[in-house]
Amino acid sequence: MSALLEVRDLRLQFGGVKAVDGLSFEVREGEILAVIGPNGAGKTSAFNCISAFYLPTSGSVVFDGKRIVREVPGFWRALRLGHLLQSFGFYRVLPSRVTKWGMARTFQNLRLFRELSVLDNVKSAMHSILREGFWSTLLHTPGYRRAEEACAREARGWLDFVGFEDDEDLYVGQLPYGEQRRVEIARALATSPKLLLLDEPAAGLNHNEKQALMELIRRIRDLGVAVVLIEHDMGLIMELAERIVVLNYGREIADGTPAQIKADPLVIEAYLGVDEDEEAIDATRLRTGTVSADAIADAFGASAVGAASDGKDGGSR
Amino acid sequence: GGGGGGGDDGDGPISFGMLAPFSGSESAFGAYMQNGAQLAVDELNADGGVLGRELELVVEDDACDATTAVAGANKLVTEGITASVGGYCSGATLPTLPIFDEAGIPMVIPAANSNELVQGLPGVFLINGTGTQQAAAAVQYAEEIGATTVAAIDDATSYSADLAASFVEQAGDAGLEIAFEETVTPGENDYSAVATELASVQPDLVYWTGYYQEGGLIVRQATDAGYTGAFLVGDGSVDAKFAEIAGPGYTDNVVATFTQTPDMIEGADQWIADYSELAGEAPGPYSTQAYDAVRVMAQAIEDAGSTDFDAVVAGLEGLEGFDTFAGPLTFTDDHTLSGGGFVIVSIDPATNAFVLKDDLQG
Amino acid sequence: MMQLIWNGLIVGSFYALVALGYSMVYGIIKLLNFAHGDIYMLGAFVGFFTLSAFGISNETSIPLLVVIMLLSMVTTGLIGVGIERIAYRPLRKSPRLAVLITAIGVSFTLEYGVRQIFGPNPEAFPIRLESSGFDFAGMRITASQLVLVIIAAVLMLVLAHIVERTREGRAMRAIALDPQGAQLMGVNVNRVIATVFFIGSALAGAAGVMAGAYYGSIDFLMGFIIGLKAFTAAVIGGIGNLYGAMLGGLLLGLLESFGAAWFGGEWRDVFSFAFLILFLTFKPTGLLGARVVERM
Amino acid sequence: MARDLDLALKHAPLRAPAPLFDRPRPATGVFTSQSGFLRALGTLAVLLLAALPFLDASRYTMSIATSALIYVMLCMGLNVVVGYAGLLDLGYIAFFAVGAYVSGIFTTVLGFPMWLALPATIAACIVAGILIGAPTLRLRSDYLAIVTLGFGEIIRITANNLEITGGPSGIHGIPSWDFGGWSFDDGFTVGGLAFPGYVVFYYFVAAVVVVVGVIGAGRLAKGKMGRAWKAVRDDEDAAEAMGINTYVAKISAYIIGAVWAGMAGQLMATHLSAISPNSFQFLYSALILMAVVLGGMGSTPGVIIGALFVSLAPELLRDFAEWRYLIFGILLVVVMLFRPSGLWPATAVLPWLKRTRPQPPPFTSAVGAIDQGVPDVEPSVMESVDGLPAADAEEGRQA
Amino acid sequence: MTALEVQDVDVYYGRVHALRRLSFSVGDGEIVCLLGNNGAGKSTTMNLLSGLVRPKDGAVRWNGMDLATAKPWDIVSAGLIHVPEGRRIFSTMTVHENLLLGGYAVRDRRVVDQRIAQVYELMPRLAERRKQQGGTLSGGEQQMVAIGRAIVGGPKLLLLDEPSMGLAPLVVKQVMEVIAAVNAQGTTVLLVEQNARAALKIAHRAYVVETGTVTLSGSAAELARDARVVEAYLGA
Ligand SMILES: Nc1ncnc2c1ncn2[C@@H]1O[C@H](COP(=O)(O)OP(=O)(O)OP(=O)(O)O)[C@@H](O)[C@H]1O
Ligand SMILES: Nc1ncnc2c1ncn2[C@@H]1O[C@H](COP(=O)(O)OP(=O)(O)OP(=O)(O)O)[C@@H](O)[C@H]1O
Ligand SMILES: CC(C)C[C@H](N)C(=O)O
Ligand SMILES: [Mg+2]
Ligand SMILES: [Mg+2]
Repeated sequence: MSALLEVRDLRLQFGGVKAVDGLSFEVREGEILAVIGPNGAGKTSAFNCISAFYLPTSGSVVFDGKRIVREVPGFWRALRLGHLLQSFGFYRVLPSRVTKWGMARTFQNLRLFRELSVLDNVKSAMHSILREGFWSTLLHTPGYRRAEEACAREARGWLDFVGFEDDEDLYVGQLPYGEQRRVEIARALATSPKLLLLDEPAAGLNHNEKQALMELIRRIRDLGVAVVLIEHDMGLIMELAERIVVLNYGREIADGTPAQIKADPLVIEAYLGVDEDEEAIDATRLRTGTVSADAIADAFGASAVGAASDGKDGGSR
Repeated sequence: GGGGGGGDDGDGPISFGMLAPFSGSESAFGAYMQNGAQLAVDELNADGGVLGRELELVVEDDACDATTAVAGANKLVTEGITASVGGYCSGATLPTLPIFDEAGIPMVIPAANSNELVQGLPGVFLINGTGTQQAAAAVQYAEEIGATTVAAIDDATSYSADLAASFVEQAGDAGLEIAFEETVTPGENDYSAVATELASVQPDLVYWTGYYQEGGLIVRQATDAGYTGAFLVGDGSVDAKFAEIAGPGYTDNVVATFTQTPDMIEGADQWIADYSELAGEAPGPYSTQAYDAVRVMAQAIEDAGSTDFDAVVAGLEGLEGFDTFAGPLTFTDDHTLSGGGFVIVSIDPATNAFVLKDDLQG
Repeated sequence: MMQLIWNGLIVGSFYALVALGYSMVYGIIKLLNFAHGDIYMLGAFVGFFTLSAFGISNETSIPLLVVIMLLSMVTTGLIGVGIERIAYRPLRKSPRLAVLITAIGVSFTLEYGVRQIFGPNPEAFPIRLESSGFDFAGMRITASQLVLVIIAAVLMLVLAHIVERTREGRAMRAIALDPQGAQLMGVNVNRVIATVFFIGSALAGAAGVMAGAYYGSIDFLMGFIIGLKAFTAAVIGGIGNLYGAMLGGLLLGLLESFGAAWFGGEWRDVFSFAFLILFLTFKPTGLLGARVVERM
Repeated sequence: MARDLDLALKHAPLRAPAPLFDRPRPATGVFTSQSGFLRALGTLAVLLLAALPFLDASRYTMSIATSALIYVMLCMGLNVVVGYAGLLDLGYIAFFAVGAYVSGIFTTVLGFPMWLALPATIAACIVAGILIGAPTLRLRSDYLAIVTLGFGEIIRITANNLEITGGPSGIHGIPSWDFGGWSFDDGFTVGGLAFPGYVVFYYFVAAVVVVVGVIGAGRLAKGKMGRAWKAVRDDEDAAEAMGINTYVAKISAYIIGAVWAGMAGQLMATHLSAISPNSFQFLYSALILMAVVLGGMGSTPGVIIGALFVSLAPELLRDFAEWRYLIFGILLVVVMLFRPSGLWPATAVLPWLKRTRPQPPPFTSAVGAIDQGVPDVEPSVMESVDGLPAADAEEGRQA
Repeated sequence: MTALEVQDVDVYYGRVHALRRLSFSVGDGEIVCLLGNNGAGKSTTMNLLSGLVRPKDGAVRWNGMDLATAKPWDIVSAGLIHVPEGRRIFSTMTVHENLLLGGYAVRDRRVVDQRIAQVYELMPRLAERRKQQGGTLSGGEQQMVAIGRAIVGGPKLLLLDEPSMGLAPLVVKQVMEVIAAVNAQGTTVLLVEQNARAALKIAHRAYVVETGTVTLSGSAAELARDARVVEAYLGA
């Protein structure tokens, strides 16, 4: 299979913080790829660059044969006007354009249109594929009616597809969190994507809901859509992902099948920690006060940074 | 135009309508005008009314705004007024002209005096001198005091800009040098920009054509900045508040172009007393003009012997030397005052009131 | 030239004083408080009322001015708190524009309320600052201007320090970002917001009295234009940022001074607004406005 | 079916699977559905509008009715910008001014007939919409507010200072529509019924334009473009991610708003026959915004009510003379305190159609099991676990 | 000894009946965990305790304080600190300022500084980012700030709403350990978690909340073995 998305040497820097630091990976058509990594590893930032919300410092992103990252001519860069021009929409691809090309995404914190109904949320995503002009809307021509009807049917189709069974006329704010997650995925699908990026779709879901989510993601893949998801729930990822890319410090540190990743010492050290069952949280010991604050300091010292490498030996280990 | 013939049914009171600002930035003048007009109405009624019928005054707010004025004018027409004796802001008065014209209602406009109002409509009469006439008085005064360079400052309102433009044009014709023309934004407090300019250019005379509030501030700030020439201000600035705002000692070389007012006329004390009794306060700017407007209109109806539009217009055109505060009144062909009746007034430091200084006759 | 700068700075300090309160209130509850300019007007009228009640007129004493100013500040401060309590607090959870409209309603009420009490005519302010001037570095400076600038600068710097550097100031900023979150930190939101209204309104009241004493005339609509100017100044500076509001006020004063000199008084506002629009086009968050980075 | 889709949708790689189950057709009756009720209400309003001159054709009534209609038009336009697209505009009156001045200049200075001024007005408003839209694209909320405010002031001051706009006294003698030898001013007689001059007649013209404007804005808001506006309003980034070019959406909202205001301006110029810069002060921008918010942003009936309130309240309070703005101000505060999201909010549901949101169905297997097994939970509580307690079920969802 | 007592509480959001006669209690020094589906009312319960929402009826008492009527800021001053769902970091303030705000209710500035130092020690990642704007932190980093902020407040009763959401597995474990340690030093903890497996490991007792009411309760160990809980919340 050919690569649908190709990320080469992507870099994104905020002041001194290198959020993404030379990231390269590719996504093939119709696969489920998981991106994992410690907190702050740059996963969300990478997503934002790929979907054109952030302007990367350098690197290239090619989606379906089209370049997403544009170069600002050296002349403007020399004048230090590059970013200004880009913020006006020159020399850059807008996220809406990327969506039109067939890449859809969800957000780490839900970003639904809170004052629109569920159905309108999904319909709004069909913006770029709907044939509906100014005059036909104004005059309510047959073409307009046909388009609106098709739009509603498609939207309902997607709502059914994600298993939304509630009232489509409710405002999304009235829905429980889990339902909102579903609507967000339906909305992303309604843009008619070839590639779907999901940022922590299972966060805040309970076990059963996660099962349903996995099932849904597989069905999306079966439609021929490639799915890339960021997740911290290893159970879900091991079961679902066909391939896993592991990030740390904005760079790829591993790439392989779930089984390979699970066994990768680098990944264990940076991200997973020693296997769960082996090293259960020893609550009793903590509760009885046998663990000192120092030990906890050590625990957090080795935290998100994944920096067991900074020398300290986990006190609880 | 013309036609119609008012909403008059022949008996019952004759009602005069008056549009004036009661809200918005010009709202101070509404009450002055209303009370002046009411005084005239009361006096006329005491003398037996007009054509034997009682006179009544209907007042509407125009907020100095076109939309509100049009609604108000339509309301007056609907209420069946015989004649209009209102109009303070030119901008708000302009769109009411066709309404009254079409309804066949003659107008005597007491205050509004932009040249734009002089459109040749048959029923429109202005009893305040127009900008052109007032500017002529100003130029005449400038020549009298031997000024060679003059400046004009206006506040960007219709009346003020009009007056300033007329002044500049006539001063130019008279061979005076125009040092500069400046416009300020009314309602602000800081006029140091013009003050500084006045101080550095030092024209012999500067003509302020706006209202007293800004006028007082400009005089003060310009004096502080070091301007030493003469201040001439237009009739919009003639108010005792002018001197209060400028502060004591700042009004020594301030004079104004103005029409006569009761306190300048001998024997007007009684009028002032009557007014104060009715209104509970002293008369203000345009109280007298409103008073006169009612009397002029009543006289014309009396002369015409009917309230018919054409007859009243003829009556107005036929007035000759009718006695008003501004002197004897006769309308010109374009329905403005023949002389304008402008005089030069200066400020009495004891009372802050404007008193006659020069009647420009000699 | 120097004179233009000095004139601009004087006007600018008035703008800055009013803009500061504007920016504070905006900063904390995201309200474009259209009634703020009218508080400035109220301040002037409170001073006028008190002085007239004692039969004072044409006074020139600076200590008396300071006393009256403090009195006005307390009064307008309390009025500001009252307005917040009655008209804004019940709407704290409502759409932002609802409060904006209420503010316009409050503005009408204050303006026309004062008009009913004091009448529509401008009044001469009973205290006048001495305005003899001296020349310095090509500028004509009057003593009253110096007094004005000093009072304004002291008030502003003290205030900005409080808000930007202290615990209470942090609480204010926290409320601005997330009132509920701030409550969870133990911040008494009602009290802090009331404090902000008190300080902001007191500043506006002070500015009103100073304007009365400096210019000499007050009227019931005097707050309108300065309200707009203060809003503009607050935005130029980066709305919500107090040093920004001060800078913005001064900058706007200068812009107007130069605009009037270069293009004539009638084009002055066009010049300053055009500058503002261009400026914001390139720097969308104003001079010192925080760049809000929104994460996806 | 598939062909239908192809006609309706552009090429898209992915089509939704057919809906899994058929949904009940939404109700359409007058009292059983929101939209049916609104439509009936709208029809009633139009009938009332048509009947008004037969009830009271006095100049005053017609004049304030015409002004009120023009306000409705203006507010519908601003509603597109503020209510739908969520762009705070404090200088909206500028577009009104552009419309009024362009038609004024075209007819008086250049001597064209009024109907020729219409395309010019629209063109000018489109340009103005783009001009104000372009620099504001990147700005958010309150920075936008000041830029629009500035733009409004620039337009007014410019009109005040230019020769061609008549300076401070403005333009007067603006004609009404005329075709060949016949003008609206001449009035009209049908079947013995005389429509006296432009007062009554012009009211009809305004009514027709406004009805078209209201319906048009409502339709645009329901279509693709309207959804895009609302999406941008709710969350700009998410809207981008949905393939909506937010720049285009915002500019189009400005343009539509500008054109609506421009047409209102033309109506106003003809209605008043004179325009001056004084009528385009900031205060009026605030008043129109007030109408929109007071009525209910994004809600057509609400905005109409708001427009009528703001334009008629000062007229109805005329008799209070000097007190009227004081009363108006207090009224504003009181109304907002009692109806913070407007008199008729966009999210309003007719009281008899209200339904409570059903509780999420209990988590099937687990809850069933726990039901039987936990002794220390009281029976009354168990009921609520099972489903809705009696009281709520009553108000529960209707089919 | 029960420190916190919730009795027959009803909470409505407009017409939505979110809590239905909810009752539970937390003893001094305990870690009590609330489990439940999305929308079950767990966050509502937390907000109820910290004074952000008010009950329609029922009683909420904590060490003699009536939480049903107390103001949120008084509740915080008394030592009940709530780490809300979704972290609620003050986005344009720096990490350090966020932590300072955590100590807003603590009068003694030295105590605050000391505790902040402790937090930096606990989570060096935050020390690295002390000058970064809170809003630009990654999800996990924000969660650390949220917890750190609570610690600076010196809680007697700590409410944690889904603290592990969005955290990497390694960090989840460490957060749980911190919670246990904070508890060991005498702080009572009420914990809401979707990661039931981890939560039940450190909790003493737990309640299952469904559609606004408690449907199951018991010791953590008991519940962890309960077939129904396993099926719904733990996974086989
Ligand atoms: N706008 C910004 N300014 C400064 N730093 C930023 C900004 N956005 C992100 N960062 C930093 O970049 C790094 C990567 O952040 P990112 O959100 O991509 O992490 P992540 O992998 O998604 O983490 P998590 O799993 O916690 O969501 C973080 O350290 C974050 O603090
Ligand atoms: N502000 C609100 N307005 C209306 N309904 C609300 C509001 N907040 C919560 N609800 C409703 O109250 C119920 C309980 O919500 P709550 O947030 O307490 O659930 P939760 O158990 O915390 O769920 P989650 O696991 O999704 O966080 C839900 O049905 C929710 O839809
Ligand atoms: C001096 C005033 C009577 C002038 C008036 N405001 C006008 O516009 O004509
Ligand atoms: Mg992330
Ligand atoms: Mg929750």
